[in-house]
This record gives sequence, structure tokens and C-alpha cells, in this order.
Amino acid sequence: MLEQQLLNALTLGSVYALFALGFTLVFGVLAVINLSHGAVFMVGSYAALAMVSHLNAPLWAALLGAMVVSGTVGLLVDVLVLKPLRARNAPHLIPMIATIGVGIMLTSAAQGLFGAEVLRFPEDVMPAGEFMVGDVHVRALEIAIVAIAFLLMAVLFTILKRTQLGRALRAIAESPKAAYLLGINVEGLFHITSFVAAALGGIAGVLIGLNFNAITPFMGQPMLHKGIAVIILGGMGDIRGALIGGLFLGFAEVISKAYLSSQMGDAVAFGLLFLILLVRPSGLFGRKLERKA
Amino acid sequence: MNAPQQPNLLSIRNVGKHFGGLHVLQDVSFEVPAGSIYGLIGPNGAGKTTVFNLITGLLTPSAGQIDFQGQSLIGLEPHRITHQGIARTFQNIRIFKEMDLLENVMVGMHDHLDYGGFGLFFNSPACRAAEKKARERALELLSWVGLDHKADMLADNLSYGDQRKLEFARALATEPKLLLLDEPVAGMNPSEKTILMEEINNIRNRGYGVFMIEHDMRFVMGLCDRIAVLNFGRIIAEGTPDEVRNNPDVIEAYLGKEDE
Amino acid sequence: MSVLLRVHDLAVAYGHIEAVKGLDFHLNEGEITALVGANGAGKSTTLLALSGLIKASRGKIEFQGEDISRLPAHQIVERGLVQVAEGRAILTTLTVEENLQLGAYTRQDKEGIPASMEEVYQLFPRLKERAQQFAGNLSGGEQQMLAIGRALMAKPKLLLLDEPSMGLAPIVVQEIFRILVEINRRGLTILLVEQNVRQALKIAKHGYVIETGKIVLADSGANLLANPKVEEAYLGG
Amino acid sequence: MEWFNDFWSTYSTLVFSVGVHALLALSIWLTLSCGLLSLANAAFMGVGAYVSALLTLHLDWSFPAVLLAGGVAPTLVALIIGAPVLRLSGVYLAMATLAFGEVVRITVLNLEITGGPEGLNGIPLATEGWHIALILAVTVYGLARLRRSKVGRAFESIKEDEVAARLMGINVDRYKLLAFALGAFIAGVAGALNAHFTFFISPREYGFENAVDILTMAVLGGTSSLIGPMLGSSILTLLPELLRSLQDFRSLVNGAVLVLVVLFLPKGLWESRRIKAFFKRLKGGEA
Amino acid sequence: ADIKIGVAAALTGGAAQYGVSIRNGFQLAAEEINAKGGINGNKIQLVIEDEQGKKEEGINVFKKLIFQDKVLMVFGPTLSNSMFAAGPVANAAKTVVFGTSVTANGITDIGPYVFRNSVMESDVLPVTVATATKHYKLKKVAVIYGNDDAFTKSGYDVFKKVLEDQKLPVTTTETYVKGDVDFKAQLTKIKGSNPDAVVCSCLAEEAANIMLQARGLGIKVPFIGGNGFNSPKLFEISKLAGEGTFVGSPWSNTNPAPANKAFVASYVKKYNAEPNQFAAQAFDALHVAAAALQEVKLSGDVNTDREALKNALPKATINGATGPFKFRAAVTKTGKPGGWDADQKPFIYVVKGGKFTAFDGK
Ligand SMILES: Nc1ncnc2c1ncn2[C@@H]1O[C@H](COP(=O)(O)OP(=O)(O)OP(=O)(O)O)[C@@H](O)[C@H]1O
Ligand SMILES: Nc1ncnc2c1ncn2[C@@H]1O[C@H](COP(=O)(O)OP(=O)(O)OP(=O)(O)O)[C@@H](O)[C@H]1O
Ligand SMILES: CC(C)C[C@H](N)C(=O)O
Ligand SMILES: [Mg+2]
Ligand SMILES: [Mg+2]
Repeated sequence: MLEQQLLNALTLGSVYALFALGFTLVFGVLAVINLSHGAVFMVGSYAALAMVSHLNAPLWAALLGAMVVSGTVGLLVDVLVLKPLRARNAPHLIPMIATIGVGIMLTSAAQGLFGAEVLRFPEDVMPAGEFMVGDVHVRALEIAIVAIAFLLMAVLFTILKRTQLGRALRAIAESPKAAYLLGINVEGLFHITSFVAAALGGIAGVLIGLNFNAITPFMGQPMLHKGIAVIILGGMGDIRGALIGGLFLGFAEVISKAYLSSQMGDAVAFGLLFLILLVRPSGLFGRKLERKA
Repeated sequence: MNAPQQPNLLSIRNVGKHFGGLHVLQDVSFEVPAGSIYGLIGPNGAGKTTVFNLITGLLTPSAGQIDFQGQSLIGLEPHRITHQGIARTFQNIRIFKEMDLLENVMVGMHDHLDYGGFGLFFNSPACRAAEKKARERALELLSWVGLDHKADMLADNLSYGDQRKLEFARALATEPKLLLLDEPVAGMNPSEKTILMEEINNIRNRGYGVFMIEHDMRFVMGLCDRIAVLNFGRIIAEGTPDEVRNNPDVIEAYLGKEDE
Repeated sequence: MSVLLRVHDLAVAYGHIEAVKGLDFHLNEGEITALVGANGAGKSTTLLALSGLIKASRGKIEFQGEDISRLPAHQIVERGLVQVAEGRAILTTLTVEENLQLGAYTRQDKEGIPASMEEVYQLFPRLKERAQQFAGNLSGGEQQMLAIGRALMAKPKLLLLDEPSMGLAPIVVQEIFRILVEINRRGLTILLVEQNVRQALKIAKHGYVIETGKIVLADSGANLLANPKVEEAYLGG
Repeated sequence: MEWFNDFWSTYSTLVFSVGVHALLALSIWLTLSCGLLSLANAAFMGVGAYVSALLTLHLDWSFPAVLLAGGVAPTLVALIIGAPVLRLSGVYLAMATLAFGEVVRITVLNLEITGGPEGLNGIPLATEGWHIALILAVTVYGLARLRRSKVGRAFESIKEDEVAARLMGINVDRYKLLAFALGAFIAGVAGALNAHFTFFISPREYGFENAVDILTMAVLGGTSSLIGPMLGSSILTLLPELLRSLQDFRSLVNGAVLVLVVLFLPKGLWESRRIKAFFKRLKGGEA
Repeated sequence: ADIKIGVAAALTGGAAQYGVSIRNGFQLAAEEINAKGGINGNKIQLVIEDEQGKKEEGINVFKKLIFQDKVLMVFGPTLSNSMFAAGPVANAAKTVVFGTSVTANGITDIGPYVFRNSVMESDVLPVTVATATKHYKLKKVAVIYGNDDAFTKSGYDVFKKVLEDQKLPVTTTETYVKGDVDFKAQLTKIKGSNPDAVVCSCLAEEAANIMLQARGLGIKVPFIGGNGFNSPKLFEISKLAGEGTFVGSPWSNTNPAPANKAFVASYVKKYNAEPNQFAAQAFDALHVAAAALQEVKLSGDVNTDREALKNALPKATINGATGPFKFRAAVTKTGKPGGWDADQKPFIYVVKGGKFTAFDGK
């Protein structure tokens, strides 16, 4: 059963990574811990569900649709909430608090629209395909999740490290003022980042919704919890960190559930996180550099 | 020289510092006598600020000895070093931006306010008196640098030059025996420099030692009793302003040919 | 001589406090103009307003005949008005080379970038040595060089410099002033804010003296240098 | 009178909660004022709650003793984990403290004596209104004194620039530990008070969401003074109750209020400078 | 005058699928009773509040009903977990609290004002397990339960004892907490231990995911469930996943007794949906209360009337949708006077084609 557990861990870890990707991106560029990311993730899965069950859309279209919907939500949050806060020079915790409010609103809106009960994708849209590798039960869905996570990660990483756009984003991350002086359209890139990050959250939502086949208005909360752990583990704002952190958390959780006890999943994951932070105060990939004087 | 037979306040012996493979300081030695103004000059990136960081305990030297009043500073934490009587200002200004000017200076007096938790909670007379005295002293220091009329302004709203002055007052508030100034007149115009020059002279005359890094030659040469020149992490010259000014190596590496 | 930038009745306020109180001045194309004044006079504030980083509370800024006072900052840079700000604003978590590349962010002629990079490295050989290091680890003077080099990467039409000589070794200051004269000769218009008043006025065709948010003197650089009032207030007697 | 009795029976818990939340918001205000974004206060509250409840249930200690123990226990924990944890800064500190909270939660979850995941039921009612009022008053007074002293200035300077603060002769590590431990004490007492009027406690009350709630109260109220956290905690505690009649829209409105307050008052509801300026202008206007 | 009766049910949140049925049951019964002229001429007025399936809300809602609305008695809450928190409030206020769905052990230990017509797990599970064991010829089973809920935890304790008593070995015991959606690690472990059935003490929200994910991992063995499984909705999710599940209940939809037939008919008519156990128990509960109130002379003073009701209730009996009902005095662990439990026998169901079907022994 070890192989099966490893597959569980890989899938779970990939989803964590995918979720954390958008989360870390927003932090990296806007310097905001966006606590509505969990809700945006939930919006993504409801959007896909609505398209599948009300519009009879095929799954791939629903996936795209979910990206657009959640991306738009992310964009709106940036335009309506974060931008005014930037304009007002709000102290750094304030945008985070605002996103808590947004998260609550989105969650209760979803509850109003879809009810609090667990909803599920209809049987017939679930990607078919199950096969056995040895005695491991593999579903096509799991492969897709892992592939999508790694692919998006690679694309994003390349953009950030190798292109002028990526440099511009990193410039903004460090100092919006300096970025303005360089002629970078800071607000524009903030909007784009918010859209992309939320869209990534949306995809993660759909994939999780499919994988566990349970969609509720509250599904974002535990995810957010894990997401924060992942990006801290990997180093805030670091793309590779999100991947490694996500996988790490996934494995820690599954393996400890499997070999210690069901209750130990979080204990081991967070206990390790705690210890890692003590040894590496900026996470695995985080880099702190500051001239002393 | 004003005080020829003064003992040495600070002595730096064979100090080296490297960051990974980058050797920023090598075999640096010099002595700062008490009651004098000592200058450290050298090209950008020569390692001057690094010397200050080593003295104040923000960095630890890779080699060598640093003694203050005959006691080693190596391994002491920064606040202990301040306690010994060393204060500094920063090249990239580090004031407490969200505090007003008075509070900024009063932070500098931290060590000299000795009331305990008990007195604090019950607002004991001793505590009140100490606070009152500190406040007065802070205002006095602010007036030295000409900022007393802005005492309750947020430090962040000061212009660049004023921020430097505030930092200066704050450093004095720790009642140092040795004041380290990292480019104190950067961003000030010549008239303001002249005023500050007098100020620093006064400080020295009150018995403080001053050790400064500065790129403004008129200022350095007019003020310092002795000067060390650092280039690529090594001392290339040491002596009186005139000696240094006419040293061909210094001209070559730092001063340049044309005069102002 | 055509006017590149014309400022009319520019005022800027921080909250309720007006830091700049109605400035009128202009810059001629191809000239160096100096703006001098005491600490807190409002020089940096003026430059930030020109770059669109602070919004003017009143007044008009005309650049090449166009009113840019309402444009967002990045569009002002696109039009060729580039600033080296006070405090340098270099990106410490990026390498020196990345900083320079970002300087060319708004440039259309991508193929010209490597050549400009080489030019900057020639002006500041120190930067070339440190090309792959994080800019945050540079010494103060090196950072200032990087900031100027980075601005040049944008191929500006008008360069605003806020105290470029601050914190630099005398030899580098001389070098920088030489470079400013040099790039000016190649056609670049420069607005120079300096505490190094003597040197600034020496190379400036025109100069303005600003006091508590108002222009109190305007003359040619040479005349200002000779002006006893300037001598007393800014040159240290 | 009759009316008041019924009102009090229905809403006493709510009123008590306002007080306890105010204490919690003040406890996080304290660490924030030292620049520490510590989210351990929910866990400290939990430690205080469990220790005190167990002492009451098993050893029958007197209530004041129980309260004191509820404060001391988390303080000890804070002193132990403080040294390694406080080396971290910013969000990393936040996360480490959150992770610590998680570890505490899971420990409680797996212990026999704490009742495991179901928690402790049947804790006798011991907290009375004046207990909370008195403790809150002493806390506010103490913090107000602290703020205006060298300790308060030390905290603030550390918050703004640790390196500069060190060079002003401030023993930064010690002051951080002080803020952390004092915060833990206040949170622990709040937990002990809380445990003795809610009848039961369980590990899920001291988790992530609660940690964030506490932070929200302080920040929403405004961290520039002591009034802010108290105002923020009162509003966030009372708001859901006031909105009860909205039923399904309740949390929607709750969220919206949060967003709007933050949008229009980004420095928090109570910002000393703004309010001072306002009164100044008012006076100026009259004169 | 109207008789105000409080109902606290989980109308939103994870337990809403039970709570909504419960509310429906009460409303149906109240309408019937009022249509027949009420109780001694007094109409019943229900004050319904949503307690969201949360302890804290349970307490808040109870206080509001008892002290603000001054109801004569309170029905609810939906979950045992909430009852342990809110029950003491009512008991301390000397107000009858009547649970219709709370099945955990120890509920009636709270005090003499606590009543329930829900049948305890310890009365149901032995029968369920024995029946399933016999039918599937079980040799060993795996167990999974939620360890942070009073009901699922208590259900697990009962299961554990029953499995010991019936000498059925347990291959592995797995746990989760409220709100979990990922059960793959636990289920993979269960699969690896090769049980003949999975015993599950879970509420519906998690139970559905557990069954679906178990099938996804290729676990083919049947489930045995507790009271949490009694929602038909649970088995609509995926026909295949729940197939063959065994579960016990005091109510049967096919029970031909006239009281039940009438109940089912009027429920379907009013709500256009099949009733379930929870609706039936709520429906019966109001009739039990009504029976007791027949015997009480209401004074108009709420405290006196509450006390009178408490004294009258234990003697109330009816013949309702769940069959003949009477109370049985609770045996408390502490020896202090306790409340009143239900005295009823369970039916056993097996899930076929996504529906409960009474298990007839074949
Ligand atoms: N933490 C560090 N890591 C790596 N290199 C460093 C670090 N700190 C300083 N350096 C390097 O050490 C050299 C000396 O730096 P330092 O700041 O001491 O120069 P400086 O003499 O003060 O120059 P300036 O006059 O320009 O301020 C520089 O080349 C700098 O890049
Ligand atoms: N962010 C701010 N908020 C409030 N007031 C400010 C702010 N920045 C600057 N000021 C005030 O505006 C005035 C002009 O400041 P500015 O920085 O433009 O001066 P400057 O001429 O550049 O001075 P320096 O030579 O010292 O750099 C000063 O009185 C300063 O206190
Ligand atoms: C609605 C039911 C599933 C509630 C459960 N029997 C309990 O006691 O918690
Ligand atoms: Mg330096
Ligand atoms: Mg300036």
C-alpha cells in the first residue's frame, strides 16, 4: 500500500502546490497575504460545477470558465479593495484584513446561492479512466492534477526568472516606487497578477473539487490554512518554494496519517514546519538580504 | 593635534572581514585617540561602512582585534557595545519613522533611564522625574541640531537633510564616549555643513571622541585631527590631513587630480 | 533654444501642509539646469511631482508641449522623462545586471540595449565587476552609480537627478560631473538637484534657487555662483 | 428589573465575550507594538483555558488562584519557545507561531486529561462581570503606563528598526521576549476567564481562525492606541449578534462591514492622530 | 392563549440535511394539532431558530428561546455535540429540553429536564452489527469515525464494545475531524488491511465522501453505519457507493401502522418529498409533548407551567409514526437524577438501488 499512499501524497501535494502558487504570486508581487484566496478557490469549483450542471459544458470548458470567473473575482478584489488601500498607503496588515472580509463575503454569497450542503460533480463528467499499475489504483484525474501543477509551475517560473516581465514583477515586489520610476505600469501589473493568481486558485479549486468530489462554501478555509504553511515552508513569494513546500506538506501529511495515526497528519506537518523555520528562518527558498547599515 | 598624549579610545588591530570569497577588509589597523576627531576615507566600496559595522557589533570580524578603552569588543552584542559608550549614525539613515522627533531622541536615552517595572506601573516619583529629565535633555539635543521646533512632528515627514540631523541628535542621546558618523553631511549644502562642522567641533571639545566617514574633503580636512585612508579593504595611508592630502596613492585612488 | 519642459504654478501638498507653493520654471532643450536650496526647501518634492509620483495639487507641467500633470508615472517615463531619485531606489533583491535591464523597460529599440549596457559599464567599470551580485550588497557609492546607469539605460530625453553626488568619493564625484557634462553634450537635457552647489552651478547653464517651496532666484549658473546671496546661503561663505 | 434579568441571562455571555475579546486584542496589540506579528495568542489562550479548567475541575482551586495559573502557564510556555521563535521576523514569525498553535491544539487533541477532541464539558460558572471589568481595567492601565515609558518606546523602536534599536543600547531580544511573554499572560488570563463562563472548551476554539480573529479585532480597531483594540473587539463581537435578524445575509453583511471599515479607515477605527487632529480643527473652527 | 414552543435545529451548515427534515416534521405536526383545535383550545406556536449545528450557536439560540421568547419548552438541538453544550442551559433554567435526534450516550445525564425520543446508539448498533455480520458472514471489519464530535465518538465507543462482544476482529481503526474532505490516506490504509466491511460512525457530510472515495480507491466491501447514515439523501449521491450498507433506525417508511401511513401521506403531500427518520421523530415528539400538555392546566406563569410540563411529560405515551412510544428513566453514571430516554426497538435497513429497504432477514 506504500505505493498507493505515495500516489495519494503526490496528488495532494500537487494540489497544495497549485493552490499555493497563486497565493505566493500575490504575496510576491503585491506584498499582500491574500486571505480571500481560499474563497476564490471555492468560487472556481462552484463556477465549474455550475457550468457543467447548468450549461452542460464539457469539463475542459468548465475548467477554462472557472479560471475566467475566479480570475475576474481576483481582479475585482484588486480593483475595488486593494487598489484604494494602496492609494491610501494603508499599513501592511490592513490589506490582509480586508481580504478576510472579502473571503467572508464570497463564502456567504456562495452559501446563499448554492446552499451549505456538499455538492458534487455529476457522475458522467468525471474524467473516466482508471487503471492499475501493480496494485496501485491510478485515476486519469490524478495524473492530470500532477501534470497541470508541474506545468503551470514551470511556465510561471520561466516567466519570472527569464523575461523582462518577470524582472518587472520582481521590481514591483521590492519597491513600487522604484518600479514607477522605471516606467513600469505598476497598477496594470498588479491587476494582471491578481487575475492570474486567482485564476490559478480557481483551477486548483476545480481539480480539488473533482479529486475529492465534494464542493462546499467552506472548502477554502482548510486549504488556505495549508496554503499559508506551504508558501512559508517554501519561502514567501518563491515559485519553486510553492512546489517543494506543497509536495513536502502533502507527503508529510499522508505518510504520517498512514504510518502514525490518522490524527497525526497536521501535527507532523506543522511540527515539521515549526522546526524547519527554526533552522531556516526564511523558509526553504526564502532569502533575506539586508545590508546592516 | 589637540591632545597629543591622550590614551587610545579605540584600537583596531589586523582586522579582516570577508563575505564568502569576497575579502572586504584585510589586515586593517589604526588607533582612534580620545578627545580627537578621526577620519576614515576611501573610495566607494573600500570597506569603510564595514569597519563601522564591525565596531558596533553588527558584523563579527573574520580576523583581528577591536578594543575600546582597552577592552575587547569582539563577541559583544550591539546593545552592549552601545552601553560601553559607542554610538553611530547610518549612511542610509535609519530613524524611527513613525515616531515623533522627541521620541526618537528619547529612545537613545534608554540606557540612562533606570526605573524598574514597579516604578513604571505605579508611576513613582522617581519614574516621573526620570522621564521629565529625559524629555528636557531630548529637547536640548534637538535644539542643538536646530530641530526643536519640530519636536512633535513624525520623523518620516522630515526632509532628507533634517533626518540626518535627527539621527545625529539621537546618537548623542546615548551619551557616547565615541561617536561614529557615517557620512554625516551627505545631502547637506555647504552652509549647513559649516554649521554641523562647528557642532562636531563642540562635541569633541566636550571630550567626546569622534570617528567619521565622509566624502566631503573640505569637511574632513577641516575637521579631522588624523585620517586613515582605506582602499580595496587595506589601509593605504594614515596621518594628518596634510599628509594624506598630498599622498600620491591617495590622490590616485580617491581624491583625483583636479581640485575643486 | 526650444523649451522642453515648462512648469506653471506647480503646487504640491502632503496632507494639509503645502511643501511646494506655486513654482514657475522651464528647461531648455539640451541644457543643464540646476535647482538648489536648503534642506526641506521642496526640491525632491518638485522632482517627484514632475515624474508623477506625487500628484500636484495645482499647476501645469508641460513636457514637449503636452500637459503631463495628469499622466500616470509610467507613461511619463515612456515619454522620456526619467528620474534618478533621492535615496537611489535601486532594487536590492535583483542583480546589478537585472537592474540595468529594467532601466530599459520602456525602450522600443530592444536591439540597442546591449550597446547601452556596454556604455554604462564603460562609464562605471565597478558595475561590470559586480554585474551578477545582488544590488543590495553594493556599497553606497556603487548603488548611486547603478542608479544613474540604470536611468541612462532608458535613453531619456530629460534626466532628473536628485543629488547624484551624494555619498560619492571625490574622484567619483568629479567623474560623475564629467559624465553629466558628457551626456549633456550628446544632447540630453538635465535637471540637476544638488547640495554640491558650487559644482552644480559650474556646469549648469541656468539655475533656480528654491526656498520653502518658492523660487526666489533665477539666473544663469555663472551669475548665481557670483551672487553674494547665494554665496552666503549655499556656498558656506 | 425582570426585563433586565432576562436580558442579562440571554446576553451575559455576549457581554463577557466582549471583555475577553478585548483582553485578547490587547494581548496581540502588545506584541504588535513590539513589531512581532505573533499569532500564538489563540494558543496561549487555550493553554490558559485548559490549565485553569483542569485546576477547577480536578483540584478545586479557588478562582483567583486558577486565574493566576491560567496566566502563568502560557507565560512559561512563551518563555521556553520565545528564544528560538523570536529570531524569526514578519510573516515567518506569524507562521511559526501559528504552527506552534497547531502543535498545541493537536497535543490537546491527543491528551486523555484534556478530553481529547471533544474537550472539557461541565466547567462550573465562576466568572462574574466584575472579574472581567477589573482585570480589563488593570490591563489597560498597565499597558497605558508601559506605552508612555522607556519600555513602550523600546518596543516601538524595535518595531520600526531592530538594528537601529540595538544600537540605541536596547536589548532587543529581551524586550521581544518580554512583549511575547506578557502577551501570553494576558491571553492566558483571558482564556481562564472564558473557560469559566462558557461551560465547555474544546481544541477547535483555539485554532487558526481564532488566531486570525484576534488579530483582526486589534487591527480593525487600530493599533495606534489602546482604545483601538478594545473598540475593534467590541464591534466584531457584537456585530454578528446585531445582524442576527438578517439571517442568511448576516455573514455577508459582516464581511462587507469589515471591508468597508478597512477601506475607509485604513489605519483602523481609532487612530489617535486623526482624532487629535479632528479635535484640533474643531477647536480651531470655534475659535 | 397560544403555547409557544421553541425549536432549535441545524438549518444551515453540515447538519442541515437532518435539521431541515426535523423542522418539517415539527411544522407538519403543529399544523395537524392546530387544525384539530389545538391543545385544550390553545394553539401551538413554534418559534424556530437555526443553531447551525454548532455548540456556541446552540447555546445562544437556547438562551434566546428561553429568556427572550419565553417558550414553554425547547426541542432540539440536532446534534448531540450541541446538546452537551446547550442542554445544561435549559436544565439550569428549569425548562424542558426535548431532543428528537440526539443519540449519544450520556445526554440524559445532564439533568431531569432533559428528554429525548431518539433511540440511543447503544440500543440500535448491536442489532445492526449482528444482522450485517450474519448476512455478509463477516470475519473482520475496519472502523472509521470522527473523533471530535460527541455523537460520532460515542457511536464509535458503542461500536467498539459491540464488536468486542460479538467477537468480530477489527483490522484497523481510523479517525478524521469535522470538515475533512480528504480521506484517501485512511482509506488506503483500510484497503490494505483487507476488511470484510467498513464500520463507520460518521455524520452524513463526511460519510458521503468516505463512501465515494473508498469506491474510487477500489474498496468494494459494504459499510455498516450508525444514526448519521439515516438520511436518504446520503444514498442519492452515488448509487453504487452506498450499495449494501446496513443501518438501523426506530422508524421504517414501510411500517404499515395507520399512524405511520397517515404521517407519510401528509408529509409527501405537504413537502412533495419522502420523509425520513428525523422528520418522523420530530413529528412524534410534538405529539408526545401535546399528549402531556393535555394533562397540564396552564397557569400563564411561564415558570410554573414549565415545571408542570416537566412533571407531566414522563407519563406521556403515544402511538405514532415510529410506533408505540414511552419514556424510560435514564440511568445516570453519577447517580444524580437524570432525564428520560426513549424506549423503542429499532428496524434494520439495507441500502438497495440507492434506497433504504427494510431488511427482512433474507
Ligand atoms: N553583507 C554583504 N555581503 C556581501 N558583500 C558585502 C556585504 N556588505 C558589504 N559588501 C561589500 O563590501 C564592500 C565594502 O562595502 P562598504 O559598505 O564597507 O563600503 P564603503 O567603503 O562604506 O563604501 P561607500 O563609501 O560607498 O559607502 C562593497 O564592495 C560591498 O559590495
Ligand atoms: N511624506 C511627507 N509627508 C509630509 N511632509 C513631507 C513629506 N516629505 C517631505 N515633506 C516635507 O516637505 C518639505 C519639502 O521636502 P523635500 O524632501 O522636497 O525637501 P528637499 O528640498 O528635497 O530637501 P533635502 O535637501 O533635505 O532633500 C519638507 O518640509 C518636508 O518636511
Ligand atoms: C441528526 C443525527 C445524525 C444526530 C446524531 N444522532 C447526534 O446525536 O448527534
Ligand atoms: Mg559606506
Ligand atoms: Mg531632497
